[in-house]
Amino acid sequence: MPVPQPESPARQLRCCGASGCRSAGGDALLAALRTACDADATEGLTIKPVGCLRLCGRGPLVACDGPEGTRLYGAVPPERAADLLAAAREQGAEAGGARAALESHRLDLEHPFFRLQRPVVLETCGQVDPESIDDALAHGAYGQLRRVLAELTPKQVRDEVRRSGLRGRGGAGYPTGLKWDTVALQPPGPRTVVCNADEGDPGAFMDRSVLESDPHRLIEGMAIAAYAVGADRGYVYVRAEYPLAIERLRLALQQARRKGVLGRGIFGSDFSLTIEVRVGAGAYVCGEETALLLSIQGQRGMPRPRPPYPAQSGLWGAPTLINNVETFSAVPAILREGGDWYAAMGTEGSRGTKVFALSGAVRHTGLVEVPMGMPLRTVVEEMGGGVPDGSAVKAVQTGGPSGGCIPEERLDTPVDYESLLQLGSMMGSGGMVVMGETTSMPVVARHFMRFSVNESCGKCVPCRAGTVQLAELLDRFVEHRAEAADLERLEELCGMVRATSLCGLGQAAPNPVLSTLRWFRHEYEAALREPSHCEPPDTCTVGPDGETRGYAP
Amino acid sequence: MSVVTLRVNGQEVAVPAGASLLEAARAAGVELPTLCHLEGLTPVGACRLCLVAPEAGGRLLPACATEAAEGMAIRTDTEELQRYRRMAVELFFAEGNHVCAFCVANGDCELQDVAVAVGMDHSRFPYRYPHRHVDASHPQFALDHHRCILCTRCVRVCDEIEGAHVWDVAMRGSQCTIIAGLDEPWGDVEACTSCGKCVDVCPTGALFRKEDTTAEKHPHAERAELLRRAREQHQWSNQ
Amino acid sequence: MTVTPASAATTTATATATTAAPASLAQVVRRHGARADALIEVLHQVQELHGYLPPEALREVATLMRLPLSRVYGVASFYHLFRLEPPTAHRCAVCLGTACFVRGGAQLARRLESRLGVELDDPAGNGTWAVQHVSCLGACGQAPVVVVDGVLVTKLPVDQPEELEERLDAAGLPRPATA
Amino acid sequence: MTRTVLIDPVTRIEGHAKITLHLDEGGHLVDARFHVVEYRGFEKFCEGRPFTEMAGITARICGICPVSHLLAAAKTGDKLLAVAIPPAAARLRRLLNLAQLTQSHALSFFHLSSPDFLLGWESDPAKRNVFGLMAADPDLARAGIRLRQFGQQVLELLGGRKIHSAWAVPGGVRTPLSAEAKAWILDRLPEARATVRLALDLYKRLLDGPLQREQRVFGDFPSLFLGLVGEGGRWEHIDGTIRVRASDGTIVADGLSEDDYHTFLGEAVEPWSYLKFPYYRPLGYPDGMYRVGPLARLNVCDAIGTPWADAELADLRARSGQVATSSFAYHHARLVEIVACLEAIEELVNDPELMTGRVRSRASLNRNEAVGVSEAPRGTLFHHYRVDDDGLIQKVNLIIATGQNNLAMNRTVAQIAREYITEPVGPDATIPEPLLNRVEAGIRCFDPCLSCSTHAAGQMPLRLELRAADGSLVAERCRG
Repeated sequence: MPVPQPESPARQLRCCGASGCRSAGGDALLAALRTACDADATEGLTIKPVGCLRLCGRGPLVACDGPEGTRLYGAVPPERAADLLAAAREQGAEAGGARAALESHRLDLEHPFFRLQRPVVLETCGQVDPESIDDALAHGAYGQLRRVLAELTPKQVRDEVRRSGLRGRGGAGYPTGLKWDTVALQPPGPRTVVCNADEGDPGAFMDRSVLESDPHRLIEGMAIAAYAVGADRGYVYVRAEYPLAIERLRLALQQARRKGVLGRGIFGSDFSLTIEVRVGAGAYVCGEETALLLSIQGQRGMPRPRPPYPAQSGLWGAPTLINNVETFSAVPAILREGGDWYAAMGTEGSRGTKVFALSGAVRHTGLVEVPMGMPLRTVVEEMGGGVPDGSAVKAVQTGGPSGGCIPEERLDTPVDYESLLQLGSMMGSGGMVVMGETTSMPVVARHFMRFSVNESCGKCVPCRAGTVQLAELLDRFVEHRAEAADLERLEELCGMVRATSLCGLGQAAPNPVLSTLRWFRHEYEAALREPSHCEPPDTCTVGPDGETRGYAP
Repeated sequence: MSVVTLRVNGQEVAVPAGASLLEAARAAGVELPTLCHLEGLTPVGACRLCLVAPEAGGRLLPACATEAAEGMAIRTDTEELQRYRRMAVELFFAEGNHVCAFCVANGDCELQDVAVAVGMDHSRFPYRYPHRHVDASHPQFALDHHRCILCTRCVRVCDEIEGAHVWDVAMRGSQCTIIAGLDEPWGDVEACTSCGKCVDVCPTGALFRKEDTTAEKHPHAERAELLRRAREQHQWSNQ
Repeated sequence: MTVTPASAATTTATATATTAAPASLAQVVRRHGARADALIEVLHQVQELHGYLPPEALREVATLMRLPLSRVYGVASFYHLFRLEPPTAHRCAVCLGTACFVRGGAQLARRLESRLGVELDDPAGNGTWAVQHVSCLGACGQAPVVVVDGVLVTKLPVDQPEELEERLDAAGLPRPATA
Repeated sequence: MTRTVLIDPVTRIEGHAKITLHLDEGGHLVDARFHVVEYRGFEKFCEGRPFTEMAGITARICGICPVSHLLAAAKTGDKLLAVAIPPAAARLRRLLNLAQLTQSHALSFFHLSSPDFLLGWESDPAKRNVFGLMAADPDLARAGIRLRQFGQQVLELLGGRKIHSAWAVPGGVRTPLSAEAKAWILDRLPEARATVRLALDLYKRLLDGPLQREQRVFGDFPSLFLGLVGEGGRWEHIDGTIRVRASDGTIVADGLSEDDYHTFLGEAVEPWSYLKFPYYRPLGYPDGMYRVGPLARLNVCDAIGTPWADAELADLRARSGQVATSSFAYHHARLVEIVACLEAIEELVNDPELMTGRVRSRASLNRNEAVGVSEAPRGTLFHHYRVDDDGLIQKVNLIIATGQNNLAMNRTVAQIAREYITEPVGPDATIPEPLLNRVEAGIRCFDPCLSCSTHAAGQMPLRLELRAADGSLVAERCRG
């Protein structure tokens, strides 16, 4: 793995301090470890808070490094702190005993979940202390920015990115190099770079992990992008639901400014850049780029028609480059290893690696970064270990509320932009939610539709009123009071909302319905009202799943 | 002035650079239905009625908010577009409480006209009968939220022409509502100059003069453009 | 040894500026130079000051920032994390993201409703407690999750009622008074 | 440009009529109930609406007497504005109501009721309608249709449309009468007069002949009568004050103002009907039963004030006394009122004040509560609104004619049933067609304001049920 490793201390305990593990008791464990460590004053053993160690479902995670290799422990209660310390020490009877005692917490690093990963974006995630720029620098952070500023022209940078074949990781998969060129080639004037960290798709937490685990990588990627397109101002728009990510990002920016990595004349060049954090306030639609820009400008996040694209006219009318966290974070590695190196991974149309957040009815939940084109089945069944009770996977939902459900029989499909689109789903930002056999597809479709109802900005009528009608139609299916005509109406309205909505939210809102209709149509047909069952629609309120009311307005 | 040429329904038209597809369509003698759009106000592309289909394929474009480009070819009236327009009008009717029979704008209502134009006489989607209210706190005017289609013409005319910015949109999604001030009674908002432009440009009976009763509203939507031209170009044509 | 202070517990509350909390609304606005684009940031901080966004505060923000009142209210009401009503003393958020949903988030929400005697997303709740839904907390690996007064509670055993109730007890959620 | 009215949830408030006859243990008829299952949600619906809209809204409540609601609403609106309407407007409103009374009475008599009289009670129900009448007496049928058209045409000349116009507004009316319209009216009046003369002659012949039993059993009982009277106790339909007269001719109350209606009218509610049961409060419920409508207006007034109408009124009183107590006399009263209307129309159209000056007084809201009254074709109509300071409706109470006649209609049905059913009624009893038909006709005397009663060319969708003492259904018969 081409990761520059700093002079590794002989022995260290890396404790995951990302929100997943924290909520599972990571803080208490870290405190216990420190207390125990201070008490017996172990020499040569470092306790290091780091970012995400991937297998979030088994948190809190602790990696135990030593010359004999790394052992990973999961779900460690604070009472086991002393054992961990002992196990981290050199070989010996005591260490042996402690290791034996911890055996039930040990996680197999040779398991496909870890073995099949190909970290690029996450290469130092879990290695580096997210709150220390010195540690980041020791892991090579800002090395590429320094080199780029000294050695490459903006055009050379863009060429390298274009050569890598990197496509936007936010969901739509627009070629990154092309976007950078578009911004760079606008008439002279100010430009802005914006990082979209408004990761709102339910089931997606890749960007949060990067922000919490390795914020300097993102800053470096943004700085390189700013240089490449001629911007001197940058914004990171983070959703407010990620307080830890915001805190660490702000700290990292402060440290970067202090170190002169941001500011005027960076690394002695004449390139200057300021980056500000803008915090959202709970609006999924702000992940849409035009809405995001308005939100940065302190307004309601209501998308506007494109063209003109933000690359032509964005923040305050100036050309604006918008990429998401993962896209920017892939940039330093691409410049370090070269675009060709990156392009060698993945498939013809989808180069490189992609980070996925694996969750739902799956044994191993957490973050995986794999080369594009890996079959979905490998991700879900081999890496994820399938459904916990051993039953069959029914479907995998990708792309969040804009995506769709891919049925079990199509799990051999390679994960890339085009294949997922062909199946009626989409890559989206990388959430992958596994569904077991008990999951009802009309219920899932309604779940997403209610989400869209809730998150629609209300500007255009197909999305504002169409999603409400779609949710109501889906209610009829879930509650077994639909008629055959409702199925027709459902499909027709889905088509209309998809074709006529103003922005991606509305355009994609019907996708969960259309994809479940495509693969699980029989479930909708089975939900049609029995002919004998013809009381007035309003009297039937309780559905077979007992779920009668939702959270939609 | 540079000119772009494009094709509308197969017919070649030339329009000044910077013109919208809506203007191009009009130059070709094609009238597209519109509700949110109004000459003189910034286009928002919200009502989706003026969507047109590029012959080259790709997403439908709101004609009001899309600049005409050289060599472009668009269709304005495909069977699909007609179907979508009809459904959009159905959705408008189903989401509010539009009772033409005693509406102040009956007979002079753009929503009604559009419904007639697209051939919509009832909504196939259930009427939602939302609970809304009427704000009649202003001494001269009133706002009936039941009839509001959220076109935001009032918001824009007040902001862009009058400069008072009394109105804005609050909440989101199906909860969206036009508000005055801090969601206060209109009559309590001191910023209002009582100029009545919002009433003039409202396409439905949502904003009206209080003395008007059923079918007595006769709006003057053209005022936005006339005023803008007067202000920006010092040309007056509304003598 | 790298040591950092343990940062604030995971919350769904709005993120705060790294600088010390300002004492007054005027200070908040001044800090942002009354720039119109800082409105959302200002509202976050006003909410921190008051616990919600009272109308008088919104009026003051508008005056100080020279923004139309309706614009300020429009923005405040657009974003779901801004509260326009005083919050209840205790709050609970249930995640209905996809992963939580697949693992019983909706049942969990119903359980909370009946346990606390509230309606989901009714900001008034039962007077003391209110339960709202959130779309995704990004804690999908620990699904299903709830946040009780800012503390994330994870992996709730929805299919084991007794254990679930105990976990909810431990999280500080009151049981209904027995009739 | 004519426009299509697109969406109209308000019109969906019609219902079918249902009548139940209740027996005691011994099989004797004890009660009859006329159920109105028509939803009266519009009073609720009006809440929160601007009062200026009430004319338009209430005109949509009922497809039969929109003009009456329009006038009552406009009059209530005048009071909320606290304006005096211009003299021309007052005359134009009168003209409107006269035309409305004419067309409505013509419809009731020619289209709905005369087939029973002329074709016979036992004739084929499928042909016992205006089409059957057309076949049997084409001249009369055509004349009747044209008389109704005359009234409708005047409405259209004034209001712009036959029905559902909102021409009368708080403060007056919207537009004056054109000279062409005036000429048209004057031109058509003679034909209208001829038609009503024809009808009166024919009807009086029938009264003296085959309709004697009906006069006796179709709701002949003592009750109070209520209606507006003008100056000097003259017949009135839009202005004036309220008078209540008993069957014996005594004037029970006079000079009452609609503003105080709650002091003399009570409204009872029965669980089996959406229709309220107004009663004359001093006598209590149900003893305060009173009748409104054409017969009541003639019964309460001292004179009509125009020569031919006064002559006809004298003839009516010669047949049934100072106060006619049989509900069957409503038919006769309608014809007399048409005469009164035609004469009044002629007077008004020739009144120079009709064509002069302004027709609308402008003002903003000056009061928060008002009651307006007008005489609808089927009786006195009260509108009562309370509005907030912005003019939005807080509360509406409407007292409609059919409601006021409710108690009398039940009495009428019971009387008819007793006449045509053999008591005691056994458990296997059936409802014969003639009974259904007579009951229907009994109801029709009142020309009740149910949307359904004009549908299907005179065929009222009706269900008649016979119920035993324990409430169980003995027999039923449906039509429509």
